[in-house]
Amino acid sequence: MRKITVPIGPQHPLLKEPLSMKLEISGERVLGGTLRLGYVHRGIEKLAQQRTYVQNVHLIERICGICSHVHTTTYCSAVEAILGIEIPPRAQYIRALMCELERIHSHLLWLGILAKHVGLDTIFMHAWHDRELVLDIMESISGGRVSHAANEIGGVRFDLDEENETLIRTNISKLHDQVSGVLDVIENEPALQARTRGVAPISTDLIRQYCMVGPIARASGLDVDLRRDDPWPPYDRLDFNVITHPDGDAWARTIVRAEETRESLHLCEAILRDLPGGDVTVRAPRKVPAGEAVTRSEAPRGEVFYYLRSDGSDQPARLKIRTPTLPALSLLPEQLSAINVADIPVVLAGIDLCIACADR
Amino acid sequence: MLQKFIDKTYRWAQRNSLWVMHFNTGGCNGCDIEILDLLTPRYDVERLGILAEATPRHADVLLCTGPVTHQAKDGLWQIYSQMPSPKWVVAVGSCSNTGAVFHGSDTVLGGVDKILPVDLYIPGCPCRPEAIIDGLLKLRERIAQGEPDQV
Amino acid sequence: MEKFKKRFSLLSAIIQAWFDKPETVGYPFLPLVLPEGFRGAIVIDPDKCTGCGLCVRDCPAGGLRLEKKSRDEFKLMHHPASCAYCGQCERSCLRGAISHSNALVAATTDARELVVVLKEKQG
Amino acid sequence: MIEGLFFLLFFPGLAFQVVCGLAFEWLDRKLLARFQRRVGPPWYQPLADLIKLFSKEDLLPKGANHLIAALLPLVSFSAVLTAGLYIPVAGFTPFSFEGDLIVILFLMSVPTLAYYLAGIVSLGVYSVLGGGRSLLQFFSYEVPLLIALSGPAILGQSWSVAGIMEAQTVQGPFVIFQPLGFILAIVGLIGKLKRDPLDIPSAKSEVVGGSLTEITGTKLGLWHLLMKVQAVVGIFLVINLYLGWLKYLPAHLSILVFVIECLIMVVILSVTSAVFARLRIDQLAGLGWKILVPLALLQIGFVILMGV
Repeated sequence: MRKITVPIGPQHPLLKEPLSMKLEISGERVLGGTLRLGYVHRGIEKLAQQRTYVQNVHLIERICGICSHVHTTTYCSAVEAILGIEIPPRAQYIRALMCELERIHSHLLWLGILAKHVGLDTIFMHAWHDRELVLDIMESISGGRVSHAANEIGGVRFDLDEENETLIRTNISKLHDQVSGVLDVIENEPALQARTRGVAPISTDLIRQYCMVGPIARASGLDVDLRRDDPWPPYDRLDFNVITHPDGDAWARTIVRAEETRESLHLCEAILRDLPGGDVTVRAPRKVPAGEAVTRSEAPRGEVFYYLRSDGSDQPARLKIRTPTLPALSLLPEQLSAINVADIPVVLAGIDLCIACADR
Repeated sequence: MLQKFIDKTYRWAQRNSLWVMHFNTGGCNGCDIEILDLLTPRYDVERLGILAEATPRHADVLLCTGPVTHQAKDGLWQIYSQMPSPKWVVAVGSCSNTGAVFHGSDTVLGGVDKILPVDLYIPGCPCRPEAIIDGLLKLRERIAQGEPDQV
Repeated sequence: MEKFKKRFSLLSAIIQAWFDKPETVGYPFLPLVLPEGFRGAIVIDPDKCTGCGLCVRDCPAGGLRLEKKSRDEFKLMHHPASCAYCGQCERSCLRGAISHSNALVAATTDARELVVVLKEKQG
Repeated sequence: MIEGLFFLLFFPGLAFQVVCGLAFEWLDRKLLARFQRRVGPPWYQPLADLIKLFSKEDLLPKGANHLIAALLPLVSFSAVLTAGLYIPVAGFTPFSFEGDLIVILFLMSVPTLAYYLAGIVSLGVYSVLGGGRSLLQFFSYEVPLLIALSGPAILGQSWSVAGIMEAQTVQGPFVIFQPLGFILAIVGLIGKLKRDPLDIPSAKSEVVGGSLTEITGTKLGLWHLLMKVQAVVGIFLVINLYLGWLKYLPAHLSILVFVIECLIMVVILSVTSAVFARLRIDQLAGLGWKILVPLALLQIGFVILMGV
């Protein structure tokens, strides 16, 4: 059969973000592909060196619109580590609460996108409808649906008052009902299973070889979760399960993400139950003494790694960010060979690309 | 007389049936998600006749998000040139209006208007879905008044 | 029975959705209601602002501009189309003069000319 | 002569079918929206879409054949309209003749072939992919559909739709004797209309816009319109073959029953598109040849035994 080269991207209905792939296709079979990145490269690491630490919080927040909070949390804790200040426990709990809400939001978004790609628009709509409730909760805490600006160096900006807390509690229990309905549908949907089971499997060895993290690694049976392995408070005091699945295919990733959403809901409830009192912020100086720090957190897509070096001024000397999508992207050309054209969306959705994170 | 009637009918139809295409020129996902959010039950823009189209050939409105990066520049121009006229460009979010947070970066050109003639700017970071709806309604008004698209 | 119910969970979900009211907001057919804490257009309390420029220094997006000739003669301007709506100016201001209102910033046809003069003081 | 022209242009010809097509699209989109907890489009939406597409610039990639690209939707539109003329609407049959079922089935296949050709002549990568997929899909659903639709013809001992309806007034609606055939006909109809879950040739996330990716303006409008009209003609055909027992009801009652049956069909189509995921092309071929064809043959065997 004649070979044709199909360009996917920079604009394609599959991709919400620009990414260019050139796939060799023969009939309905994909033979292989090449990848071109960098459409979203805004030079954030370099730009961060030209801005002050305070300004950088908001720059870092705009690395990614889906996991914005976990980025700023990691950045702020890096600065706080160099400064040697400890943020109040209440601030830690609020940061963790936002992280978990963000995880629910990200996973629901992803489940919706996967369903949309396999032609199940109804599940997409229902999942995104429930996602709105998460956004409502986050908005009632911080005033922002997507970019929250909830973190600052030395704590969090927004405190939860009594009224707010009860509102969030009722909303989370409402969310619990709605989300479990959607997750039930997703987990029992035979049509979704037929399209995802056995598609794009990744073995545990490959996961190790490519240093993959997050739900993809857990779906391939690798038991890694920074919330348990290298926790920042309050995760060391919270009790939760790390979800793993042995299969490693797209269906396993679906199940892992659905279960993690449930687990995050429980975590939110636990955080709200244990919420300590006190201040939410401590004063941090504008200038940071010379030093370096490494901080890591578990973003919805896996480990986020920040390296920060300061030279005593009010601007960072070097900021290095490692995001979870990059290893998944490096495996993508391999995953896109020897599959059906119809499986391209499932493969792409399966690894939950966040190009904005990877390109920065 | 007949020509006037046809013009009026065409404008009514164009106003009530905006098919949008979304292109991320280097944004952070924030506005992109809010645009996708417009289709979902809470905001449902289909009741205003707005549909998301997959290919530039079928689209009337190009929604751009994010600052224009050097690499996305050519793609943006190519997509715009593939759209059949009358066509409109809407810059969604502060980044695509002027570059905002990313001003001064080496890899960012600035707002979308550096490359394309922009018909409408929607400020916000990210734009609320209500703001985008408000912007698209403004665009509808412009179409109803019969302002020609910029070429 | 349980298994049967699970098999048709999506079907029952759409039937449920058919009988429920749609979840769509009334806007634009009904007036717009925005939450209290939403960070929208920037407003200033002219009595409190002294033109110190702290907000301009900390603005990450270059959305604020201060033309200062002297202590008594300055002009503080806001560019809604460059603003990141992050609320940093609100945090940086020592006097609580600048803040976000919860009003939506309207779309415009020319972003470069969209400048709001927050405070103009002539000596 | 004037009467014939009226039949051609207004009822049951062009105008009636176009209006029905637009109404079908609105109903379908509205139903889907409600299943997804949305409000859905206003009633004039399909009309606005159509007029807007007619007002747009007509573009084609460099080197594409403009004449053929313009002829394809026209030819298939006229084929669908002609097929619609021979199908009784609420028992009204101006052009019926013995053997019109075969003509209808043949004419209904024209759009699929034209769709394939449209993909080839417009030269886009996705168009070619989508065109190839439409042919693959055609081979999977067409055979079980044809076998299933021959069931009513055998049972009614006539190859004309009106004749089959007449037989049903005596024997009762054929859906009672051929429930399997009815389901197979609906599956085949979904495949013919390229609707979700059998929208393999035009799946957005896989082949962008299918064959129509590079087609703009008036041509695109015509394509959209003809697909809606095809849906209406298909629905009328299935209703007449399986539920066509109303020929001798009083006129206004038969119209009412016909409309209700049409609405039920629209709901069935909407629900299937809401609850099923798109199939892969290999899954569709497996479904078509391993499940649908044996089922259709079983149905035919049952029908022949009944006739004996």
